[in-house]
Amino acid sequence: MVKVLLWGSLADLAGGAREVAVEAATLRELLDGLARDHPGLRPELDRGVSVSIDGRIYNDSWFTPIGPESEVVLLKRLQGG
Amino acid sequence: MRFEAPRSVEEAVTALAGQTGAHVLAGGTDLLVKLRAEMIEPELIVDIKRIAGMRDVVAEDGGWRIGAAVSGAEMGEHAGLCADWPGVVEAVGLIGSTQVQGRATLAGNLCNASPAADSVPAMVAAGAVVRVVGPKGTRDVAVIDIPKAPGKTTLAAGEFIASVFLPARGARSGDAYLRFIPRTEMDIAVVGCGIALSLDAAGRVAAARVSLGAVGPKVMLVDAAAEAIQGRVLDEAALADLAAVCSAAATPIDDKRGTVDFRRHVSGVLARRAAVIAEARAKGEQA
Amino acid sequence: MSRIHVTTTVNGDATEFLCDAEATLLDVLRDELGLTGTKEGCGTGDCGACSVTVDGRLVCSCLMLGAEAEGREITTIEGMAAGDTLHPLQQKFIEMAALQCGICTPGILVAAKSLLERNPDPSEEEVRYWLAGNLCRCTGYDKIIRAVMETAADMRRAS
Amino acid sequence: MALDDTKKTKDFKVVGTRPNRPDGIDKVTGRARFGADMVAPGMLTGRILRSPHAHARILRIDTSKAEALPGVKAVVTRADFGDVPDHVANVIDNCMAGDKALYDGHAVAAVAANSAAVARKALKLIEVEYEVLPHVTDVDAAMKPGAPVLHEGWQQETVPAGYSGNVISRVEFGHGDVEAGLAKADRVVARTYRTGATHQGYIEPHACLATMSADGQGDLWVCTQGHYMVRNVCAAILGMEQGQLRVTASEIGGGFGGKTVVFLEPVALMLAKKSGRPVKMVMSRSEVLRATGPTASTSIDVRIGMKKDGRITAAFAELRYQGGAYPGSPVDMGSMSAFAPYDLENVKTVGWDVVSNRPKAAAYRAPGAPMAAFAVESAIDELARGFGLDPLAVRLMNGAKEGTRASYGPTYPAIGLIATLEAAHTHPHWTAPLGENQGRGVACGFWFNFGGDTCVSLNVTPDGTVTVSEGNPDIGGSRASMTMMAAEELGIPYDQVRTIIADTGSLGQNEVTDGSRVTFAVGLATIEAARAAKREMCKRAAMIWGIDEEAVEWEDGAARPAGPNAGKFPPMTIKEIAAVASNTGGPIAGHHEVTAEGAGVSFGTHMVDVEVDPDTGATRILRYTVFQDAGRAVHPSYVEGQFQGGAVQGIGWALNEEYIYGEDGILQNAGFLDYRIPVASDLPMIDTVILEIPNPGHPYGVRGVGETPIVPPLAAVANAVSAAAGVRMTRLPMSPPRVLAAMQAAKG
Repeated sequence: MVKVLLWGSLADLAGGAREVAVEAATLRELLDGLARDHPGLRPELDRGVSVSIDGRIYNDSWFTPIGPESEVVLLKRLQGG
Repeated sequence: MRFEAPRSVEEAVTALAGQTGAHVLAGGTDLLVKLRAEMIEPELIVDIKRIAGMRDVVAEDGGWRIGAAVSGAEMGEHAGLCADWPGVVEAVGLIGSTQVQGRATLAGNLCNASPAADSVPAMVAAGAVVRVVGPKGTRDVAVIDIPKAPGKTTLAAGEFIASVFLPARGARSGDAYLRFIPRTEMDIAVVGCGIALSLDAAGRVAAARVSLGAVGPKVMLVDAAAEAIQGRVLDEAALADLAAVCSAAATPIDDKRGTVDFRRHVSGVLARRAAVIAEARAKGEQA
Repeated sequence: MSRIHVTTTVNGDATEFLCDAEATLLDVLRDELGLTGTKEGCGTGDCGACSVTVDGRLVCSCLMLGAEAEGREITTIEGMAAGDTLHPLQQKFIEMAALQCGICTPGILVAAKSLLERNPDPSEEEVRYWLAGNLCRCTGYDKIIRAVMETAADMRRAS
Repeated sequence: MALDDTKKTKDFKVVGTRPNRPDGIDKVTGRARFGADMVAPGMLTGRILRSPHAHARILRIDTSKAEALPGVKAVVTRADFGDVPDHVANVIDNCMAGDKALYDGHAVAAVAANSAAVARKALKLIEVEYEVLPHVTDVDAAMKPGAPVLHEGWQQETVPAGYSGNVISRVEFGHGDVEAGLAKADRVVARTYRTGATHQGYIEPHACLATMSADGQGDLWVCTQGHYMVRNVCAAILGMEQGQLRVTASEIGGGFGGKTVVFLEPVALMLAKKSGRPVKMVMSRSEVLRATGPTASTSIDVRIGMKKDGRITAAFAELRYQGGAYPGSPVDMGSMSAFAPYDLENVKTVGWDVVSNRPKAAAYRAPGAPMAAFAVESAIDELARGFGLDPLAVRLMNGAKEGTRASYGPTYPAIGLIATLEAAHTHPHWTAPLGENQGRGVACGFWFNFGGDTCVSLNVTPDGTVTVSEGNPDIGGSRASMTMMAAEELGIPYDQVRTIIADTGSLGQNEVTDGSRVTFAVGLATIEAARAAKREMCKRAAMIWGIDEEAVEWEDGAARPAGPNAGKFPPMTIKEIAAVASNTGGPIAGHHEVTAEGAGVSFGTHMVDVEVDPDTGATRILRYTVFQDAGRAVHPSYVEGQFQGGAVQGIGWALNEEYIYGEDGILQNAGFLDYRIPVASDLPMIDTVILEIPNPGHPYGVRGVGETPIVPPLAAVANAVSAAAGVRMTRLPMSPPRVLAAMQAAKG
C-alpha cells in the first residue's frame, strides 16, 4: 500500500483523513485507486492534479513507478506563465 | 479626411475658414493620438510646418519669438532660449520621450488645453504671449488666457497660434518649472509648478509670477504666491509661506494620477523647490 | 476620398507612395513599403517601438502622418546596417545579449544611434533618459544600457 | 556504446559559454517576422467590437447594417460558434461574449473588411442592445453575499455556505497546528496585504493571420507562447480535426504568460471561414490592456508567530484572488508557494478563487506566487526588524533545505534556497552604507517549474551539419540554448547547429512555453535526440569498420573504436559519416518525444536599496541584486537576462503598475501612458549572482529560471520602502500618493 498525503481541503472530501493508503505501483493505479476508494475526491481529480513522488513533481505520466515506501503527495494541478 | 500643407499663413487661414472639423497639425503628438483613438474624426488637417517662419526662433525686443512648429528638441538646442528661459525650455523638454521631443511644440501643448500640460505653467510664469492668426486678422493673447476648460481653448473658429513670444528676461531674473510624476519620465504631470522671479540688488524678490498646473481645470497664476514672497529674501520662512499659499490655492481632483491631498501637498513642495532654482538662476548661479 | 501622393527618401532611396490622409508614417512604412522592422507597440507615442528618424531627428512614426513625409529623409532600422555589415550597435546588442524577444530592439537601436550621433560619450544617466521612451519589458534595460555605452566607447576608440 | 548519463561541470565545452544567438541578426536588422508582420494575398483586416459596459446582458445584436457596408466580407458573433466542447466553453466565451458581456472590453462581435477604415466603420454600424447589470471589480466586495453574481451555479463543492456565487473554489494546504504554534510565539504579526492587478505588458500586441479553405484545412500564423495549444483549442472551438489546422508561430514579442491562451485566433479563423479570404487581426494597445492578460488582484491575510531568537513558530495565510470573469485565478499556486521557502512545523494556507467583472486573468510569470510572497515576506521582515534581528539571518535560520517538508506537502530534494541566502549575506551589497531616507529590503521567492509534452527532431544534413526542430516559441533566447546543448552533446561547434521553431505539422504535441519549462524540457529532449543520432552514427561507423556497434564510442564529434578488440581505425567525424549516409542505410536523425517530468523547483533571494522622498513619497531604486539558483546556466547571459527582467517587472508591480477601475467598472488606464511600466531612467543596473545547484532531473542539471525572478521583488521593494519611509507598506502599488499618505499618517 502507498500512503498518499492529501492537501487540507482535499482531506475534508476524503472523510477527513490527511493521509490515505492506496494499492498502487504506478501513478495511474494511484489515481484510479483514489477515485475508486474515495469518490469524494473525484471532482478534484477530474479537474486535474499534480503528484509529487519522492520530491519530484509529475503531471501526466501514468506509468511512473511508485514504490511502497515512496513519499506521495497530491498537489493542485500546476500552472505556469 | 483631407490633408493640406499650406506655404503661408494666408493660405492656412483660407483653408481653415468655414471648414468644420478642421484641425491644425504642428507636432501632432496629441492630434495623432486623438485621431487614432477616434476621439476626433477631422474633415481636414492643416499642417502648418511648411509655412515660412513656423520653425524659426527669432530674437525680438530682447525676448524670443518661437514659431508654432518649433519642436521641444529644437528649443533645447537653442543656446539663447536656454540661457534666457531655462524653465520654459525644461518644461517643454519634459513632454514625452526623446521621440516626442522631436515633434512636440509649445503651441500644440497649449492648444491641447490639458490642465496638466507641462510647458503651459512655465509659459504663464514667464509672461508669454501668443500671436493668434485667423480670419479676422492677428491678435496677441497672454498664454494664461488661451485655455478655457479641459480640452477647450478661447481660440475662435479658424484661428490658430502662429508663434509664442517669450519677453525679455530682465536683470537678476530666473525661471524654473518642476513637475511631479510617478516615474522619472513618460508620465503626465500630477502637479506642475512654474516660477519666474526677479531679485533686487539686495537679493529680495522684486517681482514674481507663480503658476500651478494639474491642480485645477486649467493652469492657474497664483497671485497670492507671488505676494507671499514679494520683497522677501527666499529664506526658510518665505519658502514655507510660498508652499502654504500654493497648497491652499490648488483646487485639484482625485483621479487615476493622484489624490486631492497629494496634489495639494505637492503643489507646495514643488513651489518651494522651483523657487530655489529660479532664485539661483536669477543670481546667475548654475541650477 | 482620393489618396495623397508623397515623394520622399527612405533609407537613402527615392521613394514614392500613395496614402490616405489619416495614415501614419508607421502605417505607410509597414503596409505600403513593406518595411515591417518598425514596430507598433502602442500607437500613442508611449513605447518607442516605431522609432525612426526624419531629417535626422528621432521621432515616433506612429505620431506622424505619412503625408508629412513629403520631401523628408526617413531612416528606419532597415537602413542601419551597410549591406551585410552591421552597425556597431547592432553587433554589440547581439554580443551582449541586449535583447530577449527583440520586439523593442529596432526602435531602441534607431534611438541609440541617434543619441551617439549627438553625444559620442554619454553618461549612463544620459543613455537612460534618452531611451526612456523606448519600453522594453524583457531585459530590465541593464544589458541594453551597457551595450550602448560599450558601443560608444568602441566608436570613440575607433575614431 | 557508452554514454554518461550526466556530465560534470569541467567537461562542458559549449554549455556555460556565451555565444551569439542565432536569431540575433534578424532581430537587430528588423528582418525578424513577428505576429503583425505577415501578409497574405487577398488579405482582409479583422476588427473586434467590444463591450463598453462592465456587466451587461446582451439582448440583441444586429449586424445587418455592417454586413451591408461595401467592403465588409464577414461579420461574426458568438452565435456563429454554436455549441462547443465543455473544455473550451469558457475560452470561446472570453473571446466572444455569449449571453452576457462580463467586463469592459469583452468582445461582442467582429468584422472582416477589405481595409482597416471600412472595418472601423463597420463596427460602428453593429447595433448591440445591452441590459446593463450591476458589476463588481474588487475581490473582497465580490466575495460578499449580495454582490452582483457573474455566473449562477458555478461554485464548486469546496466552498462553504454563505459566500457569494462569485466564490468559485476554496483550497487549503499545510500541516501542524497553527494556533498552537502561534501561542508559543513571542510576537505575532497579523496584517492584511493587497496587491493591484498588473498586466504582463509585452510590447508586441496580439496578432494573427488566418486562412480557412472550403475543404476544412486551416492555416494560422500567430504570436503565441504555444502554437500547439492554439491548434488544439481552435480546432475544438471550430469543430475541426487538429491535423487539419496548421499553426506556425511567429517571432514572439514578449509573453510572460499572457500569450498562453487564445483571444483573436478562433475569431480570425471564423472570419476567414465565413469570408473565404485570409484575415489578419492585430490588437491595439488599449485592446491588449482591456481584454487580455492581466493577473489577479489580491487581498491576503497573514499571521506569523516568531520567537525572539527569530525562529518561526507558526504561519498562516488566507489568500483571496480575483481572476476576472472566469474561474481559474492563480490562487492555488499562490497558496502552495506562499511558505515554500521555509521549514515550518505549523503552517496553513487557505485560498479562494473569485470571479469579478474584469478580463479573465492569464498566467503571469510564476502565476500567483509574487503576491503571496509579498504578504509573507513582508510579515517576516516586520517580525525580524521588530526583534532587531538580521532579516537574512532570520531567513537562514528558518529556510527550507534538503529534507524539509514543504508547506505544500512534499519533502524537498537538494534545493538552492540556503545557497542564495548565504550568497546574499556575504555579498558587499548587504553591508554597503545607506544614506538618509534610504532603506534596504530583502525577500525570498520560490517557483515550481514544469516539464510537459515535448518533441525535438534533430537531423544530420549530408554535409554533416545539424538542424534541430523544436516546438516551443523562442521567447528569450531558447534557440541559442538548444543549439548549445545539441552542440555540446554531439561534440561539434555551436555554429554547426541551427535550431528552428517548427510548425504544428512538423512535430508532435508540445506543451506551451510556460512554467520555465523550455530550457529544462526541450533541452532534455534535445540532448536525448542528439544521443539517438550519436547512436545511429556509431552504428554506421561500426558497419563501415566491420566491428560491433558496442565497440564504437562517440567523442569530440567523431565515432571512435573503443575497447580492446575494436581494432585500429582512425576516428570518423560527423561530416565523414554524413557524407556516406546514403550508402550506409539512409539519412541520419535523432528524435525524442517525452512528457518531461522532474523539473526542479527554484529559489531566489533579492536585495534592493531605495530612497523615498519624504516630501512626495516617490521611491527611487538605487541598487538591486538578484541571487538565484539556475541549476546549470546554459547561456549565462540569458540567465542573467531572465533575472534582470523578472526583477524589473516586479519593481513595476511594487511601485506603479495597476489596473485602475472607475466606479463605473470601466478601465481607466488602458494605455502605456497611465499603465506605468518601468522605463530605463527609473532603474539602476540590476546585478546578478547565479548559483548552480544541479537539478538531478536533467542530464546537465538545468532548472527553469524564467519565473522565479518575479517572485521576490514585490516584497523586497516593499521591505526597503517600509524601512526608508519608517512605516510598513501593505498595499501595492506603493505609488507616491500612498507612500506619502502612509508617512503622514504615521507622523500623526
